[in-house]
Amino acid sequence: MQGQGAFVLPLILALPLLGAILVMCTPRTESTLHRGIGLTFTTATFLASLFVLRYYNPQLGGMQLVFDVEWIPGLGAHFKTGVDGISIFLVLLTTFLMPLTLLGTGRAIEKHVREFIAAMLVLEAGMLGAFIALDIFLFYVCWEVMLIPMYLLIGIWGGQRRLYASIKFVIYTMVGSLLMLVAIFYVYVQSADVLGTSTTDIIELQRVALPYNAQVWCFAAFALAFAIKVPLFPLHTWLPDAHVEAPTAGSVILAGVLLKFGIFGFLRYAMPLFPHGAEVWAPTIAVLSVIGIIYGALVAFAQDDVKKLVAYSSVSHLGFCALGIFALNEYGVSGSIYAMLSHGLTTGGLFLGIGVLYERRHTRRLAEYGGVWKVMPVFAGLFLIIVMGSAGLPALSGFVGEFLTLLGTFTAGPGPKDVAGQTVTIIPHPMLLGALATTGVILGAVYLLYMFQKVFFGKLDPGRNGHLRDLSGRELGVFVPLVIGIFAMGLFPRPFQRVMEPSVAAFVGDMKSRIRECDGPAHRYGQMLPVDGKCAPLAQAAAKPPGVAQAAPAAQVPQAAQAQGGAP
Amino acid sequence: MDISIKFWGLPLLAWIVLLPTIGATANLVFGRWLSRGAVYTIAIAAVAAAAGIAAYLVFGPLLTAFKQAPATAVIDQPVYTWIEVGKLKLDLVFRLDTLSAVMILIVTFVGLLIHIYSTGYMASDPRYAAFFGYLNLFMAAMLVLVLAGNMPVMFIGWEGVGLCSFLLIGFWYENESYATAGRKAFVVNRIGDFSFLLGMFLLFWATKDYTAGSNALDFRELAGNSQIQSTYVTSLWGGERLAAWAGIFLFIGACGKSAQIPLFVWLPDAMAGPTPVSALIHAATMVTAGVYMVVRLSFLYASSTTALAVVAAIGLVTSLAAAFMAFAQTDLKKVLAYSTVSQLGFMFVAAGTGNWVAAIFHLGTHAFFKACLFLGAGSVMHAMEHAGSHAPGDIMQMGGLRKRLPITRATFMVSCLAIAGIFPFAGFFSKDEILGGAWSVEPPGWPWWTGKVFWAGLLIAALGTAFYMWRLYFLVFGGEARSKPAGEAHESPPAMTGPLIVLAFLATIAGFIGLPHLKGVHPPAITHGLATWLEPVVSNEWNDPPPKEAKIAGGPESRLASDLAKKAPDAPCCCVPGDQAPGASAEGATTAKQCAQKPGAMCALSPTKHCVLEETSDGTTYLLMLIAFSIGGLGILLAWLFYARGPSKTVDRLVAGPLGPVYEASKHKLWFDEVYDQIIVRPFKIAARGLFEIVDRFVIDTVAVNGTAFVIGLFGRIARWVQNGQVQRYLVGIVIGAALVFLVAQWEHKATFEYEIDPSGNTVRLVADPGGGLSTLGKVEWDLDSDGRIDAVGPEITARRGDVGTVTMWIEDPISRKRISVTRVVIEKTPDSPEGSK
Amino acid sequence: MMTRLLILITSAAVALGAAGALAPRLAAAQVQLQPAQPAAGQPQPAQVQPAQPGLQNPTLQPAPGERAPRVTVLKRAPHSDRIESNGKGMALLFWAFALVTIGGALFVVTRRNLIAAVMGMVGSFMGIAAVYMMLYASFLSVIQMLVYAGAIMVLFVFVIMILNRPEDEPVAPSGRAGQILGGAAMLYLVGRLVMTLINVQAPESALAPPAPVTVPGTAIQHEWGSVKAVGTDLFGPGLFPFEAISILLLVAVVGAIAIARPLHEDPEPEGDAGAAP
Amino acid sequence: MSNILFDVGYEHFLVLAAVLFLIGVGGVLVRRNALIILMSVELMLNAANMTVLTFARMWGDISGHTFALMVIAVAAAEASVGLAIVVAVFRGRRNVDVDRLTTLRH
Repeated sequence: MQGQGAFVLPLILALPLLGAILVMCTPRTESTLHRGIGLTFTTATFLASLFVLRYYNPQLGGMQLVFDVEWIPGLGAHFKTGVDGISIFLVLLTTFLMPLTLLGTGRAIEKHVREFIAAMLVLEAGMLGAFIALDIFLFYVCWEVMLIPMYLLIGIWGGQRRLYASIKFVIYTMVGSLLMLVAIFYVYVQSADVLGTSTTDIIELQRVALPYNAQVWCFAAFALAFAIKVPLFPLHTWLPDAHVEAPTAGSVILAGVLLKFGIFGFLRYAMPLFPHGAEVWAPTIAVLSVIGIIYGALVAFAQDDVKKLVAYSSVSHLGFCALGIFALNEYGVSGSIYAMLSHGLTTGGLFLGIGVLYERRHTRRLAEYGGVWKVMPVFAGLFLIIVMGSAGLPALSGFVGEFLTLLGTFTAGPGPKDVAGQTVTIIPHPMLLGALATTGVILGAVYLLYMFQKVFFGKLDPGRNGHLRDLSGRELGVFVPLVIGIFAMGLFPRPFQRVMEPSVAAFVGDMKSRIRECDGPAHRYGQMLPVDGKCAPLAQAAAKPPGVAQAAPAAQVPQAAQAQGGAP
Repeated sequence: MDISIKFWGLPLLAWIVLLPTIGATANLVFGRWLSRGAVYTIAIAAVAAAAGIAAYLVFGPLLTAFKQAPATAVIDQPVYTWIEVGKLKLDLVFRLDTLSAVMILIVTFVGLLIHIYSTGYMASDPRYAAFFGYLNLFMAAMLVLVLAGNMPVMFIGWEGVGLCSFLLIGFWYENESYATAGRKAFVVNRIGDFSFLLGMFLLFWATKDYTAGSNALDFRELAGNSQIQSTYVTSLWGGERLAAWAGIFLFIGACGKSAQIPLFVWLPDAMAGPTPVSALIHAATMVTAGVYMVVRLSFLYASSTTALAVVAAIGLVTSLAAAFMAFAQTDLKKVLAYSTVSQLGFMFVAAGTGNWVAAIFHLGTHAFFKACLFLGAGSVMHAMEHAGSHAPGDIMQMGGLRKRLPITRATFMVSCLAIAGIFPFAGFFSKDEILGGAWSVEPPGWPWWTGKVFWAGLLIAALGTAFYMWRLYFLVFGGEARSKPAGEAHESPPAMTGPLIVLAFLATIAGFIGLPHLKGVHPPAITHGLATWLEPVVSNEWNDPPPKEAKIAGGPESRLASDLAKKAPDAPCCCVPGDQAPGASAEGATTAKQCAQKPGAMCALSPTKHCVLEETSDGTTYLLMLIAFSIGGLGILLAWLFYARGPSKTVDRLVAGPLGPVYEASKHKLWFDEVYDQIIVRPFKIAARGLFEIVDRFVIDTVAVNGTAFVIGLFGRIARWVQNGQVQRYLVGIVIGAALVFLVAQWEHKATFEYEIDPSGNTVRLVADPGGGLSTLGKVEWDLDSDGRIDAVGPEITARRGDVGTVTMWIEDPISRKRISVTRVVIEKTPDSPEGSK
Repeated sequence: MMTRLLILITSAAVALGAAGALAPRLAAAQVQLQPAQPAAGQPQPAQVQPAQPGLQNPTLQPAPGERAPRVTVLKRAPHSDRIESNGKGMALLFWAFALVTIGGALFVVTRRNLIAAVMGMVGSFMGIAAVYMMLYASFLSVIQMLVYAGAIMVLFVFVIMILNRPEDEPVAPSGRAGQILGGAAMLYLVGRLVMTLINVQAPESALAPPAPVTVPGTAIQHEWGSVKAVGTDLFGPGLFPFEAISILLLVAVVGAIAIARPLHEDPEPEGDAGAAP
Repeated sequence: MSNILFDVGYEHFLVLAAVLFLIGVGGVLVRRNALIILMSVELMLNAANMTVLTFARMWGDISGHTFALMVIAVAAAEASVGLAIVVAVFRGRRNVDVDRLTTLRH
């Protein structure tokens, strides 16, 4: 069935691809034309994506704008897309950042402009596809499609060590995603037992409750892929390299959108598919993300390369998001989504700003700068706002997300007057974790202000930085929308939250009930084996009758069946 | 009472905040194209308008409402819903009650004066517009902080003022140390904010299970809902109450903002900013936010004497330490900074002894005289600077300025008298209120002498205050000029002296709104104005759980003395005659039994503050006032002795001799910065660098990631030896592989058969199991009862249990026609067994 | 000298092959057969089979141990070409042709000189053809001679003529370990192969001389292995594979021409679309 | 008195085929000259043929002959194409040593 306004999602998926094809058809040297095409199509995509908001009905919640056609009949895979409160703003973030990125970094790329634009457009399509996919195979395909253009972006238009960085990026990501593929196949096969036919529709798959151990392992497989993307603490080392070597556009998209897939994957796939896996792994992930928050901030402070600094700040910031979703309450989840959006704007802005500096000075070393405020006051002002937004200053976008995630984590435990069992807590010592994570607020201020001071304050070296000219009109066109967005998100989060609310509440409620009731009546497949008394065995999971001692496996099955039939 | 007075669809309270914001935006965005005149017109107009609205709201609607019924004197104006997630509904709500009324009056008024002053002070600064933009922005943030109706909104202002102070301290950013000072201020404040957040989280955690909190973390909700209040007294950890932890966390936040030990270190450095900033932000308004917050949450602190004890103790220590540090400073503004810290300590002691009114009282008076002092200092430095001094702040180069700067000198002197607590200046009354409160406070659970200790400590601090302030005064204005600029300084323009005069005047008379409570004397109501004015806001009783025997559902509140007396005749009780509002004028602490004799008397289950205050007789009060006064005088006297004529030999001798170490300690502010640098800053930097180099670079990247890559590369090299592109080598591989396959297939397990005896029926199923290598079953023959004859044929047969004994199976290999025979004993055949006979 | 030896051997092999192929028939006409040892290359004293009264179904000797019944079978069912024989001579012939075959094969893989290798191959094929004849696959045997010993060999010879270039180092330098392992593996494999093959036991029916093949649906019968018999099967059930093979051959021919055709060296223009600004 | 020498049975043919096949494999394995390798392949094919024919005889099923025919045809095709390749290769690089055909390596 095609939901209302179903055409929008395929449209925003098709537009960038169309642009990519078109741009590849143009002669190689018309770089202005290429940039024009890129800008046009990304902007068109953004405008088209506004229709998503137009057609999405916040009251209803759930999946909307569903577009569903058969794709691979043999697999039963469908080309099924749709958005809910969780993904809708991520889609908008993607389409919003794209034109800005192209506008801001278009000039910085001189060689292979045509291929660059094409790569960016394909990348956008891949990202959008992965956000709106409602079919696990479609998701996986888009997930991999994202990988290639980013690899090219780093590998072709990157810095000196671009090969190392790009290979590292690809291998890191591949390792995760291949394990995920295995798990996907497992789920796909298992789903046959439950739903009769194997399906790849994630909405259907979410009704499949796998056996306890299977859930634990599958979640681990998915979680690895997503944890690498996030990135969680020990798996983060690809990020700084990738950021430092990538061109500005690459960094912006990488930090602005790509990292979000880690969290989004947890929300959309890993946790709903394997609630008990989530339950088992939550402590690990929560602790890792807290470590990541503090560690990322500390290490960021030690950097001299601005891009590296911001890259590590991403590790820290996304730690908040990862922590928030495992708090398993509305505050944490919706906060972490909000933090993702804000991080997309602020960190995107930071990278764009660094790009502006880099275009003028061709260095990213903090020591090279100082006193830039004097020559670029406008830029300094705008950059300060972005920095403050990233540091989580209230009334700017960063605060709302951080506040909610931390609040959610801190209050994940049962309150003093908690009705027994009302709260489902899957992270250990929520208050301690929350308090530790909150130190990230301090550290964030430390390294961000350190960077800001090193760049903009202090004596201006007229020889090196005296000639820097302030923002051009084009660059203003990039930063002003960002800053407006940052203010808007900080001052008026309510409209966003009203759209997210039903989906988030549904997600949290579903997770809670499934974790508490061991996938009870709400879910059809109850083969939930009791593991250390976590779950009560269900009717289907009746113990097998003991077969005859010498009976061979070949002979046992009918025997058991007949015994079951005989037993009243 | 919800007065919704709107202007252009926006509540008036919102306009109070919005106007400075607009001014700031205008100046920051378009400032470069505006003339100086336009700039300060915009800025001042914005603030003036805000002040006007504030004044109208306070003296108009609020006052009338207060006259009708004090409890309802609240203007509550939600603007829009800021955040709503689950049960967390945060309105952007501005609330004007009697407490915030006091604050906005102070903030807008002092702010206005300082804006005017700045037009003169910053006249020659290139970044004129930016300065006024920041000032306006600060005003807006501060007003948000004050008017906030719930904690997160307050937090907006809380951090906003931090940002502005960061910007204004580092206003002259080209000086690296100034910029660093700004950063230091912001980071230290952030440490406080971290704790503030934790406090907020804790409160939300405590209240999240009540649907009552329709507007979460709203001050009135937190204070009003009796259920919520009872959760404050539920013990959380280490036997302490929830209120204790929340209170302490929030107080650490206040420490950051209000520069209390251990987080006070940023304030002295903050003097790097322009003097008007120091006056406005770092003396009058922002630094008092902590005190304001504590008073705003009085209901919470009243629920935990532990939290109060912490607040009071920190306040006392800070006031003493800061006073001590102020002795040896030679920078004009530094001295004032430390005195600010010390005075804030006073306020916190007041708050910590449940003496909320006094805290706010002192906050107000301090705002006036300290702002006046700073502006005076600014005027002096301005003069020195224009006279060509390179270290305009160094008091050792001043002296004799009384002739050069008469107006400044006069106002400065008034303020010094005020801060020293000399009758009848404002400082006297407020400080005396604090001292008196400290003397007589006796919360449940504290030993009786605690209050006395605080009182004594404060006296010493007050002595110190008087001394160093007047040392300052004498060094600046007294004696003869000690440097050329000092001799040639000229009085500042009226734009600067005007505000000085106004502030000095206020510093003189402000004290009369809070005369002490005397039974005998009955001055007009205005003189107790502040106390009665704040009555409805601040908490009047210790929110203790009621005594065990008087356990009544619904938590702590006033009860009818008669029915309490039945339950617990000896329960401590603050007796209030029935005809008066509780706490208005109670008649001293007694027991429920005694109180029950009065008809319809109400009885708070524990002595309220007022009971305690009333206990002190007039005599005591007078005595306390006298002591405080004389202490101030003593301080001035000492200062006069030592510094009347500039730095004297005596001082040098003392400093060189016995007091040397003390002097050093004071000069280096007890080496706080050094210690912090050693135990926090440097370890932090080392940790950061170390983590990056060791964990990130080496452990994860080199060992884990590239290590894996290296190992895989090794396998690759091995594989390359085989995959050398030589056809024959691949063929060898094929051959070997095939050989292996056959080799494995050779270990075929013997052919056999499985059987299973059906427990229910009496049949036996026999299933042939051809050994490995035989793809399809050949002919299978069975001899069920070892008699050599073939009984059955087929791979799977079912036989009656009776005629099954030792079974032999022949299975034929389809390729090589060999017959393999397998024999197994299925059922023991004993000659006399029942089935044997069949 | 080498060449002379070669020619001698080759001719011997050819003669032998031809003789072997025709053996069953010629034997009836008392032709003297000259078995030889091709591998060694020296002609050997002929094991003369005087007055062979006729060969008759010599090779159907099932596994030892069940001899008795078979004799009777033989007595009962004489072969179609009514010639009495005790099968000894036929056995000798078999060994001879086996030797020719193996020897030729060894010649192929050991000679460094390509011509010698090809000649060995021809011999080997002749021997194979003869062996086919002994299996009563007369048609196949002829085909074998035509296609292999005729066409394919000529093809090889031509190619060799084109190249004629004796390779410098015949044996591939695969590692010592590789050689040993490979050798062992091969020996083991052939051992297994032999074991399996000789395990196979012919059904009783196979002990009888080959029954004539009846055309399905009719009563017409053709002699076993004759052109008619094979043809019936080929154009009956085997029709589709036959057609497929014909197409394959066509493709092969075209492909061979395409590949062997000399490459024309005309430089393709390096398409540089955007060279001109 | 049955002896392996005079009682020639099916086994003999089959073993002969096996040995032939083995020699073919050996040739492919050790020789470097593409022509020789091709010839060895032909040997292997013939060995297979011989087995097929033997079994056809053994089970009295004439279709084995058809099959052998097919194999011969395929062998012919394979030989022609293979030789063509050899010629082409030789034209390109004046030898047909399979070990030197390392263009596709790396």
